[in-house]
Amino acid sequence: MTEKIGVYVCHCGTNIAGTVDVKGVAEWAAEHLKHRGVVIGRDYKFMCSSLGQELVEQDIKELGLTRVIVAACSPHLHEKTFRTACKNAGLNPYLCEMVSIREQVSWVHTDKVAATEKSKAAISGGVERVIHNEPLEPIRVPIHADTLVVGGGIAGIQAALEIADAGYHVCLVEREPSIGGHMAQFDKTFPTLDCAACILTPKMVEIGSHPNITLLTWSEVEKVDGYVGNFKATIRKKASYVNTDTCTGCGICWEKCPKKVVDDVYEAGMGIRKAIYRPFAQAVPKYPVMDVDNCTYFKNGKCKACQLFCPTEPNSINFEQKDEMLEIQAGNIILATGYELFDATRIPQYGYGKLPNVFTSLEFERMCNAAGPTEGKIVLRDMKTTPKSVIVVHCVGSRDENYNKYCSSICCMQSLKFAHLVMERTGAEVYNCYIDIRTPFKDYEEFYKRVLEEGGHFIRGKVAEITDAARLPEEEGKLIVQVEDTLIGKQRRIPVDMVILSSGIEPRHDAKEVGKLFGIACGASGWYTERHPKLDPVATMTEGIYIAGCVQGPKDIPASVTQGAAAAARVLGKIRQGVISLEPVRASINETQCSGCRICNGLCPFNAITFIEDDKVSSINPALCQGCGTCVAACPAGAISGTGFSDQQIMAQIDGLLLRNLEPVEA
Amino acid sequence: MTANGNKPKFAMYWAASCGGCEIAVLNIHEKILDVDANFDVVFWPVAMDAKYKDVEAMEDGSILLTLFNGGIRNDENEHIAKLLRQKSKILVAFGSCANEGCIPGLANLSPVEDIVNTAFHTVSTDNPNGIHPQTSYKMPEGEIHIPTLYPVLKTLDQVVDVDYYMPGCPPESHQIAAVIDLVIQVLQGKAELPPKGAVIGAGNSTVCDECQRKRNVKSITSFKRIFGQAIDPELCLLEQGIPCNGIATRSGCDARCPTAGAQCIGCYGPAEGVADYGARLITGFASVIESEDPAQIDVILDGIPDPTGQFYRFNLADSLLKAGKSAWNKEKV
Amino acid sequence: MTQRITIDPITRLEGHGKIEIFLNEEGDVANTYFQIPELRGFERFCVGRPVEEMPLLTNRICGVCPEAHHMAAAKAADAVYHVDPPRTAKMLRELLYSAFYCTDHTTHFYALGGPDFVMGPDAPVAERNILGVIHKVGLEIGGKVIQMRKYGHTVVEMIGGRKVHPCTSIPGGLTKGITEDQRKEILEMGKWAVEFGQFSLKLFNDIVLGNKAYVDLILGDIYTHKTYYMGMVDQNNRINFYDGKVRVVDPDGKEFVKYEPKDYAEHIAEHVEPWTYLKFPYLKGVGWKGFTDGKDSGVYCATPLSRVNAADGMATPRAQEEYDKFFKTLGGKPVHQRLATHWARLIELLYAAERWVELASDPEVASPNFHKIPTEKPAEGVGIVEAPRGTLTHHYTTDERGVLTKVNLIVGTTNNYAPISMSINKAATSLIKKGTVVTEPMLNMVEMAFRAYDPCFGCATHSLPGQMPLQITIRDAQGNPVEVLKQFC
Amino acid sequence: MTEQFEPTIIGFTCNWCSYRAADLAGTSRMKYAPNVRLIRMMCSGRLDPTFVLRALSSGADGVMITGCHPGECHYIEQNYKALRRFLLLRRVLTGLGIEAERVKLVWASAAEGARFASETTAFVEEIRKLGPLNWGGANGRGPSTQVPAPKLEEVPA
Repeated sequence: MTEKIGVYVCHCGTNIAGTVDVKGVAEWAAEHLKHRGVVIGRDYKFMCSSLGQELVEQDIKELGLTRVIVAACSPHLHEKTFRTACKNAGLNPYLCEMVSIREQVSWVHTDKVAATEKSKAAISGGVERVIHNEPLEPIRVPIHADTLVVGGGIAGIQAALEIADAGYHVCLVEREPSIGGHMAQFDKTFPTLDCAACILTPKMVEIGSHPNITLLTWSEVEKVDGYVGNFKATIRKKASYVNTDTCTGCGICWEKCPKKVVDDVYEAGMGIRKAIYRPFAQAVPKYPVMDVDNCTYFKNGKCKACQLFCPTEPNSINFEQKDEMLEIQAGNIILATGYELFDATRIPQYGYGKLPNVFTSLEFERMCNAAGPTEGKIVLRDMKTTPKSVIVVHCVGSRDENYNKYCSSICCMQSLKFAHLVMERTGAEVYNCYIDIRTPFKDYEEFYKRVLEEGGHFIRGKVAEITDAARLPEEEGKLIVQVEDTLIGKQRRIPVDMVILSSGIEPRHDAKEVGKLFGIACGASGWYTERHPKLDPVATMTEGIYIAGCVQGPKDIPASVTQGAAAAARVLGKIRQGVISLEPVRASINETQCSGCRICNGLCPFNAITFIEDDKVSSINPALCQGCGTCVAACPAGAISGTGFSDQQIMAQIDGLLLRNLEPVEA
Repeated sequence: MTANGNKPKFAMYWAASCGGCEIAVLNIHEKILDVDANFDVVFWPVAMDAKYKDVEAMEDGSILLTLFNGGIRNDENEHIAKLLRQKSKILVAFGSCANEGCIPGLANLSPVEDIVNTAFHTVSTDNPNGIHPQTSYKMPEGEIHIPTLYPVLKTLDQVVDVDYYMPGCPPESHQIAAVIDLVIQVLQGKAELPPKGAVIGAGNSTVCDECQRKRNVKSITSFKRIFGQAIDPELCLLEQGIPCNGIATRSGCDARCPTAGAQCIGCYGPAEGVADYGARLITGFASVIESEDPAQIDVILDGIPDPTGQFYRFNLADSLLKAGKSAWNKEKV
Repeated sequence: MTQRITIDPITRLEGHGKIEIFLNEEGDVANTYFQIPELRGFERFCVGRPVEEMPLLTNRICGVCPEAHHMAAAKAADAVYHVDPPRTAKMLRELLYSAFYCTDHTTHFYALGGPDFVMGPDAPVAERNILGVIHKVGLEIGGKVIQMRKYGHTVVEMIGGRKVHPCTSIPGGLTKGITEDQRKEILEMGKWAVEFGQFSLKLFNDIVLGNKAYVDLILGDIYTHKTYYMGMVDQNNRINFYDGKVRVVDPDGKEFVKYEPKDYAEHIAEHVEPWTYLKFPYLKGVGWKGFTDGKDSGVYCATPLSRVNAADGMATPRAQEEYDKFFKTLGGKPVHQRLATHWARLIELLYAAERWVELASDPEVASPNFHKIPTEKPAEGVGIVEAPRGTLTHHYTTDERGVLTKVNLIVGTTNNYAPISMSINKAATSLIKKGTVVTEPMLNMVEMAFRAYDPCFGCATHSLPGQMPLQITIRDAQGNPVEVLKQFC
Repeated sequence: MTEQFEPTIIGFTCNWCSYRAADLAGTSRMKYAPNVRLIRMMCSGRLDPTFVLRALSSGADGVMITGCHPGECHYIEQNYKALRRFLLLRRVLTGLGIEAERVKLVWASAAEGARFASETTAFVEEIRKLGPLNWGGANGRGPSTQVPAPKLEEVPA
């Protein structure tokens, strides 16, 4: 046994020592694992204290330790601490392993003897494993200074501006003809009620004109190759049939276009646009796009009105235009692809789609918007009658076992905003049917109070049904909302003119596919998974890919902006470093042993494994590999090995945990 | 094979084996004459008479090369394994049986009593009194004995120290010829012996390495039986749903079976450094299944009617578990 | 206190065996026991395996005649799936099998049985082997023997995929066919094999029949038993190794029974003795009367000699000539002298070679129609072929997935267990008298009796192998050892 | 026997979900049976059936494999690969006469400390009912040991 191993057992005050005979364990290790190379077994009050760390450092220097085992708390807390200590003492940090005897022993067991024995086994396992640890060096990759931001909503806009302002180039890709996202559809924003357009458009304009920003609207990312530091993204720029070099955005083309189309996207189906259109007045960029599915010319080869009337020279309408494929380099990627509104038709008992005067939140937003279909007038579907009574239904599709379990977090405030707007603009009676009112952030509770003072009615209860089937004369011609008022414990039928469904928000329908494209995972609810829910909310498991805004989970504008900026800050940090060090926990293929069977080829979600046709072997790109070890476990030829988690390490740990190492070696 | 003291001594012995290894050696054809020319064949049961007392009388380590084939099924097998180990400088575990137990190793799935019971109560057996063989039996003239069977079949290196491992059922003749050439070269000082414990006469990779069939990224929705449909002669068998063990089986046979349209059944054992052959196949086959739904995965797995046999056909005696529970419980006591 | 001689194990037979010879006060043989110390358990551990694996698994019963097990298993598997393979498939299988027969019979005659004759039973131990034969008859014969084995194995590999333990037979046929070029190549080798067969018979003529001592040895009584004889025959009652019905003739050479493979259990039963791991098959119709020959004893024989006795002739011209000469020389059918088995074996060798040429001459053997996909539900099936060492029966029962639930195997050599035991006893009794000093050659004579059957206990012990040192202890009446002779192998 | 049997169980956890679940069980001081000894891997996808066989042959009475819930794998979908291996491995163990229940697959997210604790205790009870496996056999041959070749001068030539 050539290794010299030091074993350090932490009391953690009484956290561990209260249940485990710490001293006994340390002595046991020194005595019974001597033949495995353990030269010293110490116990100490607080190993993580600087004195505790110095203990390790001293022994490395004086006893010439070649391996270190620290039995203490979870490695998630202090692995870095002790590996750094080893590094300081000149021992490769990866030759140090932690054994958790607090979270996994002292805190969860009461029987002292059992806990002590389990601690011994755990240390024995750690010792056997660490014998097989190899000294590792971090993998260093240079970082390309450009950044790709996907999604031009408020989160993406914020992120792009932060980075661009810092002097680095950003490519912002947006699926729709204009950036702005959902925020551009809103009228007022809670709780301050300032107009969304007024605060958003300046940022949009800035994006459009920023020297460090390449804006690609009407475009989608189709392929992502490479890895942190040097991603290569292939982007499809869809044909708009408008030459943006000459187009002035004067608007004559869509004035003249004879084809009217219901605008399901921007106007949420409430308004009309043309076959060639700019989604809204303040759109960035200002250029229109052609909707080929509805364009008369594309349908039956006649019309060309837009081209006919286009005043520019040369003519800006080009029916021959094709999709363009662009390839861009980027060191980091920020995903801010946002959310979709919950489809209220999925709850038939609420009658949306059947009962005309049931509206969704987005429809209502458009109605309130001065630039919207009703120029801001709140009216019934007939577009003229002003409602006298309105019910806002909360948690539509949220906090509901049948649809989404989670809270969409924005609906309470949105509903309060609706209530306020209705009362302000129509003086109608407004009822809020809620489960709980959640107003956690700055000035939100105050806004709730304000709506209460304005005379909004609040009924604590989940709406059971919305119908037009009248039972009483006063219900005739009205929408009747059936709800149990849980505060008074009574079923109520409330006849009203208008119902607003405060729909929740959901991940994009294609979130999973898009996630695969970028090599990141979705959680159970479909939102992208962050590296750590508390400590690392904007990073993902894939180095160099960050998430911001609602892609990570439901959140309102301030939170989205914060995340956009946070993601930008993380990216800027990387760019400034110039190179990034990656955990050297990676898989690699022994090419002489690889048979080229290609079993592993289909297993890597990060596309790190490629098959080299000429040599008939597979090979792993270490920068793409995330170190999950699936291919190592899968290789039928045993040709793939994993640094930091080798078969030898794990098999040895198994035997150690089972105390096989204490038995005499069999012949 | 005339006795000649000057030439290095060669021996070949079979324990629990089928004799295929000896035939494979005879199949080196003319090369057999090289053996005669370069070695003094002191002892080779299938091919020649020899005196046991001579072997016993030999100095320890005086046999240069012993090819030992067959598994260890009873005390005599073990006794002779130990004797030959003592007399031989180089002891080679020759062929699947000595290496990994081979097909007879499947006997480790059931306790010896079951084996005897079955054998002496088949449809054609006339055994009204349920007579079973006795290891010692009194005849009027005296007592006679037959050897006691071990609860499980063991591989050679489970009873003695083995210098080299030569896999295959049987080892391919061209590999045998190559190894004999090597030893002769070593004798002439033209080559070095590989490190002790090395696997000789085979490659380090797996059968796919030598298989000429076309291969793609694998993803299958059902496992098929070899006789149940037409087989594409060009395409990888596993991609066609045929459970071919080639992905996990050591190379060296020139992928004979897959080349002949039959799935590899794994006679060359695991690739270099693999601790458990069956585990490599379990993980390999599981990896190509195209489904994330447990119920559907189970339906697909039903396509492999005998997973244990499929994965441990040749290797059970050398696997981590070595035997079925019922047989192993007997072995422990 | 009786003396005991142990010959253990017998040399030059594939597999393992042990002979116990008890002498009485007078130093004469009191009794002999031929014990099989092994049992491998195939009938147990094949249960649970898919039936299509049997041609691969049962190969490993015997590496000397894996082709026989491969074929019997394939035929049984066909039967389990009620599938009749295409003509090409059957021809390919029989072609492979004929080539194998040539190799196997050659191996036995020149390497195992032959040396006894060529070198003589009293020749020095170290010379009684294949190389001894070569040194005596000349290197060029060694070359021929090697060539014959090479050709045989080449064909086996071309059709079976591998030299040893072929892998291509599956329910309904084979996994591959052969090309037209391969067919031509095989045909050429077949023609050479025919010449070799004739050459071997001539050699037997010159060395054995030309040597009065040997002829007397053959015709002498020592190795003679009047038993029943079994062999597979075609519709014309000519010998066929791959397919047909099993025919049994009585000690007078009259047909006793002729049965379909599926009916084997109605005619064959296996007797159990507590002192050996091997069972003793006998004719149900006659019954087990112990180790005795004659019409009233169900003991039968299944060897080359039995086959020529059980058949009315050979299906090929040259072999038929030799067949006639055989019975003429040895005084008509049936021939009971066991040593004649070596001669019969050479006649079979010639037949196999001729059959080889016949099959390889038919272009259909190279057609792509080598497999028929089974469609029936699997159930039960029996497959029988003539293994060089005797009729080989595989009997399988499966569940609806074709997974084995029951396996029964009656293997070539097993058929001959009783007669072999009898031959050994007889030989010992007539060779060891009044405490005659037991000499090596004499022990070898005992073994010759044994080797005539070319017993393969690799096969016989299908059911664990083992091995024992050979020890001959001769004790005087007081039981003090006067000599201890150890032989090994 | 009067004194109850205390099984020894090896548990495999993934770094991102189940190991954190174990940590959470700890920080929330949830009590569970002390019979399971954990090994941390990056992902349940790293689970090589060899590890399970090694654990059983080295004397473990049961093996608990844990990972992120399906669809929640931090490596996107690798836990499905663990699932497939697990399902096939169970069949093989059954074929060897080893109770399939001795190997269990448990999904536990980082937030499910309670689940981790209760599943562990439940599993320990299941194994206690099954009784000891007590294989404890010698382990198989690993990579060939690089011992120098026999000296040639000792070879009679």
